[in-house]
Amino acid sequence: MSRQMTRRGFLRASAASAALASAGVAGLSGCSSAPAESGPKETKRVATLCNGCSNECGLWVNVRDGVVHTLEGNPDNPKSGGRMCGRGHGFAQMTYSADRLTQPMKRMENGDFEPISWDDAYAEIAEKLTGIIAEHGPQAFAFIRDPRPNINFYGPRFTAALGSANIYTHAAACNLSLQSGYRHTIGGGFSADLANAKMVMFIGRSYADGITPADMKTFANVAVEGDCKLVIVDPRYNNSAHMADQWVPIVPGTDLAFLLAMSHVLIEEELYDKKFVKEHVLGFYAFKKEVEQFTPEWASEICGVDAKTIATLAREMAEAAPAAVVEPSWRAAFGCAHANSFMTARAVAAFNALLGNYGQEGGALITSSPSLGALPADKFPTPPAAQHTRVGNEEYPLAVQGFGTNLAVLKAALEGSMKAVFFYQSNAAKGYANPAVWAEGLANVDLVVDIDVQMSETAMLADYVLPECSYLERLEAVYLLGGKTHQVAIRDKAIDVIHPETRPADQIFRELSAACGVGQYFDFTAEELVEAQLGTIGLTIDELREKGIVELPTSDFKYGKVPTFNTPSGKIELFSVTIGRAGLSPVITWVDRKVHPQEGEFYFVGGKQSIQSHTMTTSIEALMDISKTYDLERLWMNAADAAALGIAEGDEVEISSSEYTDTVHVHVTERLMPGVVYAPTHYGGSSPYLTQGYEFGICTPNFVPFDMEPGVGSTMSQEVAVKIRKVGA
Amino acid sequence: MVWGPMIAVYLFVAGAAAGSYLTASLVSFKYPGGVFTRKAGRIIAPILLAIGLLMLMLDAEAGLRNPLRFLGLFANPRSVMTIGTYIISVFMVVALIVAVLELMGKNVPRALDIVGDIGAICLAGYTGFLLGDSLGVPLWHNSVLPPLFIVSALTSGMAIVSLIGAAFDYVEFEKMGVLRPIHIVLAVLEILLIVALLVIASGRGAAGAESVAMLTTGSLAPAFWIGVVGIGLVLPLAIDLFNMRSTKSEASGEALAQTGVVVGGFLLRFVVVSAGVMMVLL
Amino acid sequence: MARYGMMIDTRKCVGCFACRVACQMKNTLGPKEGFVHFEFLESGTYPDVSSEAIPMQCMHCADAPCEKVCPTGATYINEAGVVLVDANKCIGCKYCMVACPYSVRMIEEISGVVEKCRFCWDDEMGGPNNPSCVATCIADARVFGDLDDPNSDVAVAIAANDAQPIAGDLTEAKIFYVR
Amino acid sequence: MPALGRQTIDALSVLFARTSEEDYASAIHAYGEDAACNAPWGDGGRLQAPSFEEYRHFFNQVLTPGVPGSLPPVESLYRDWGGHRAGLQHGQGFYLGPSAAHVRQVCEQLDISIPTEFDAMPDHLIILIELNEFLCEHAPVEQTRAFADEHFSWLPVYRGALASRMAERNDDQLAVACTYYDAVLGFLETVLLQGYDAFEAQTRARSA
Repeated sequence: MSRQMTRRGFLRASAASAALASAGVAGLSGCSSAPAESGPKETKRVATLCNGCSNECGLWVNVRDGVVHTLEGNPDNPKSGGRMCGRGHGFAQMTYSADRLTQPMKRMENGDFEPISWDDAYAEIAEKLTGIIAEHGPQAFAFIRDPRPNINFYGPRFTAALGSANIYTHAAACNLSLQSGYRHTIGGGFSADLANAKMVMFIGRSYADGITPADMKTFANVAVEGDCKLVIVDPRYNNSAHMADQWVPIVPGTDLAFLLAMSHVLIEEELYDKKFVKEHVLGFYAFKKEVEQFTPEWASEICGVDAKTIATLAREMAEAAPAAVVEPSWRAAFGCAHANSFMTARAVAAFNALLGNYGQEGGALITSSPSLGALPADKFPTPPAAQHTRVGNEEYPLAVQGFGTNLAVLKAALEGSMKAVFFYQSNAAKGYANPAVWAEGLANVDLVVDIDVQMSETAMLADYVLPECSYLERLEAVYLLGGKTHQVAIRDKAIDVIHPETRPADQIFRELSAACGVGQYFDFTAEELVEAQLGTIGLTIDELREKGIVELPTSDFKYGKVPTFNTPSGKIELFSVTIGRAGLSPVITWVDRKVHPQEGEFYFVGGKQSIQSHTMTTSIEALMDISKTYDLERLWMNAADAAALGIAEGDEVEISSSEYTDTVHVHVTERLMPGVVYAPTHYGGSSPYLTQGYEFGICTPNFVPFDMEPGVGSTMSQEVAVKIRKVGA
Repeated sequence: MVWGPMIAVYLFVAGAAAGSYLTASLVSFKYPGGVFTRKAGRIIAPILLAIGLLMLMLDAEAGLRNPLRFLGLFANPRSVMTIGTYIISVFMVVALIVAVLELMGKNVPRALDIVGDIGAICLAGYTGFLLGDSLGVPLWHNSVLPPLFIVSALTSGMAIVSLIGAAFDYVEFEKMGVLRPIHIVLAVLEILLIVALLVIASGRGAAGAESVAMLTTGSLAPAFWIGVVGIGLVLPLAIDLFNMRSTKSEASGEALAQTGVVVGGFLLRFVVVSAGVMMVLL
Repeated sequence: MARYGMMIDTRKCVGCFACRVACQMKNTLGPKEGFVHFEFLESGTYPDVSSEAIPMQCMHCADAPCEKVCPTGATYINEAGVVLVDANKCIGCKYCMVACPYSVRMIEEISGVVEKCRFCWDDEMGGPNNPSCVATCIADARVFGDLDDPNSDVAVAIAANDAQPIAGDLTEAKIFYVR
Repeated sequence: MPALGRQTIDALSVLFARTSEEDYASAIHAYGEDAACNAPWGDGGRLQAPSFEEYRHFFNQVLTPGVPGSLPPVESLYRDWGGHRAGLQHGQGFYLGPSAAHVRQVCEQLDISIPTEFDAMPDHLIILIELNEFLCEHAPVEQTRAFADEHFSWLPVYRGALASRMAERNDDQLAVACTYYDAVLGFLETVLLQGYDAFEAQTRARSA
């Protein structure tokens, strides 16, 4: 190879290059005239799991000549049901996007980020991390992740390998209160058997906005072709409501009163399933005594639903039982919204118990998940258990163990006891709690490392940013699906890595753990891991690649069989000693929401939109163009309220709370309860560096004071009141 | 609306070209002495039409990038634009020949001139049918548009030729007494047609009403009332009526009137194109 | 030869835009270009309200006004009744956009050609290749197929629901709506 | 194109790569104060070159891929490719457009290897400038002209995007570097698209 062409050139010419060039080069004039219409030479279909939200729908990727062309749902996958939502199509475009991180970055003193080699990054991070653990102990290190197949294996393993128990998911800002309430009442989560139900009630849940395509399809077909009564309890007439039979507008954060009053009616009028309650429920009499006071009249004062409606709905549910169910919901209403979210979840589980619908057709289904066998200990040694209890477990013992409350990390950071925090594809600093508080907390943390595909607000606060390749460029640990049937699915590598300096999480943790001296727990490639995992259940990777998802014979589900309840008593606990010990009412009772709007203030509710996913899709131009074309960032306001303030459709208003003030345009609508305003939770890019979302809509967490729900530790995302003032008025 | 100012300019100059040609042949027929005016009319016509065609091509991006495609314009006889292409081809050829003959001082055969006249009338009328064949735009999908555009083409054409005639061939122009009454009749007719257009459109659902509102009270009201009606019709009409009665016509008043007609003619095309509101289906 | 058409059930449609994005990718449209646009209707006063999302795209009218006015014949109706645009003939005069009452055509930025929904017509296959808007619809609100085959899904669905074109008999539209 | 023109361009390309202080100084020096051709910047007057710190801050904030709001100088990101490539890559803002494929194809034909760090951006401005220079030295003139017209047509778009993004940001730490880079891109645009003589004519006209 001859000397480099120019003094400090990059290109390497060979001896022949000069001669070749002088002989003339074909097609120099152009790529734009490149043969576009000739068909692709090589096309293939690869099985993957969408990364657009936590549903991880099973998809097929159509690849042409090594480039992603289109994606479509995998019909065998129960989450996608062969379909695919808009954000799934959109997020795939992140793969080639200009907004992608392409190399590890380190933050300089002046706040600039400069590229750093992987080896230097590993060395510096390892040195600081091991130093911190040596000086402050492993409890000073925490790892927060958005749960996905690979990281659910590598995150906990890496944290444990360093002796720390502080491993968390995003749940404290999603469905922690809800899942914790179910955990301590019926032993775990449940699903509504919508396809076979005669009546289903949705509390703050819209399949059309927070999508699982397969559920949406069932909902639409049941609503239009089925004879099931669908009731939507929500201050907002959401995008599923037009298919429902009844919309029950309700004051935000008072669903608990509504549920208690319905339970009151079932018990007082003895409409509940006595046999089921006798055999499977603990603490019924304590609950019966407690709800005597919670009459429909009492509830209507609090939740704004008139007494007659409450009573009628309760009786109708009893009438339709056991093929009647209150759907588990997800985030908006009582996932992590109010001071009483945990109790609301308990009340939902209790009401389903009164209907005796657990395990019944059209009722509440508690199903099991498949599990892998133990991995060979020599190749996959498991790190020893941590010697300390996870930060937050003592103060918030009721949080589901698998999730934990990541806000305990923020609290510890504010107090100065948390010294090192890792984030994986988690924009905690923008969405999990008040962004200003996160910034203040992370400033106290000596080492913040963020692993993501793009530079989020959280990455901007990190010391090191490690770029992962996109989900279409990596093979991941297997994904197990529970339910009526058991299945295992795979996210396979669809295309070669695009940016050479980006690496999949398995490689990052293999190399970083080695740098930290705990490499023995990660001495395997992703391929070896998947082969081993599948080996324990008698499958090979090729079988799974072929179909994308394979059913396993291990499901024990049968309609009509009342499931076992994984509670201390083995029964449904309307009275829970564990909860009592944690300082909350052992029996399910009324707990008020914390913040009540005063004169001239509004309740402030949020919700997901079909075309965006939290804040990670707002850099996708195709999705943001839809948000902008259809004004999806606008604050919803009831028409009467708007008229009273002289606000018309599209007007700009100033919205302010105890924490923050911002401006946004208004959508005036009749589809919202008076006294309430609604804002989607995706927008409000405050940093001028954002390419798409800058000053478009508002960022709802800015307005909410940092606070944690007692016993559980959720972010209480809707415990705030806001004032609205027309700009220029 | 998809068609904007460029198309409005095209519609105007195409109409004016037709009007100029017709005026010139009227002059050649009625006032053989008005040589300069006749020459002017017949030379301007192809020039104006050429400008119009240039506008069309600039507006059609895909064609601009592949000019050969414009030959395809002849392909679909059911399309008014294709019919327009036939008309333009014929008229342009005739107008060019006539213009060349005029430049060379040769005599223009009567038969050729007649073909030119027919072409001119078709050219002026086709622009109305062009907008008319739009199911989704109530303002345009209106049988009044073709006659309105023909009348407006005539008045605009006459005005341009008169301006030149009065400026350079005043002596001969003075003799052309018939132009003024023709203009008065046409102006009155144009007013009636505009009224008819608005009345019909306002009865055509929300979009029709919205178009009329845009013209009469909305964003296009100034252009419509001051431009089209005031300067384009009322002012010239007043000056003509004044000049009809008085013996010695005031040259300046004349120029002002004719300029008004030209400006009004363009603005009529502009506001009609801009006020084309799509039918509201839901 | 088949005569393709579609039924859209707006009782099910939730206005989630999935069809628009899937279509963009299948037809390699730009992020701001779309063959599907949406009308969102809201009626009634609180609390007696109702809402409706109506996806609009080329209706492939049998008597397509756009085909009639297209001077170059770039817009043509193929033997399966699908209205297509020959990008090599289109001069971008936009007459079709004026003539179409449904406003479902768009100008492709880089070429100036006026494009629209093609029912995912695939020349090599000689038929529609699994229209992506139907394949991706999460609410099962779209049915596509041969209108002339009485027991095709779409024919059965249209008959069963008495689906009608969105604007009645304004044109012989081949997308039938259930509302 | 005269040797001096190419030498200037070679020096300038350094500005679009992450360089050491020493390389940066020599690059600025190469065409700055005492270069034979008078300073090709601004309105005849000398344009102040950013200090190494200012250059580095500008490079980190504006030219580094992945930093929010940055504008990496990569051709694919600023050209809209229509149906050429896969579904995802229509519209601006995507890597590996046909321009990248074309550069790779040309390099393969010439048996030139591109360093792996440019795998995702073979059409990075530095690579394009070097390849263009190599073709100037060896390939027939009209082919080089065709290559330059094709692969530098995006420079005006890029320059515009840079100017509007900087106006949005109006971060005064970046001010000096912004004006300088804008002038550099102006120079590159003129020389690479219209030729060096066009540039000299411009300079004469400006200083007249």
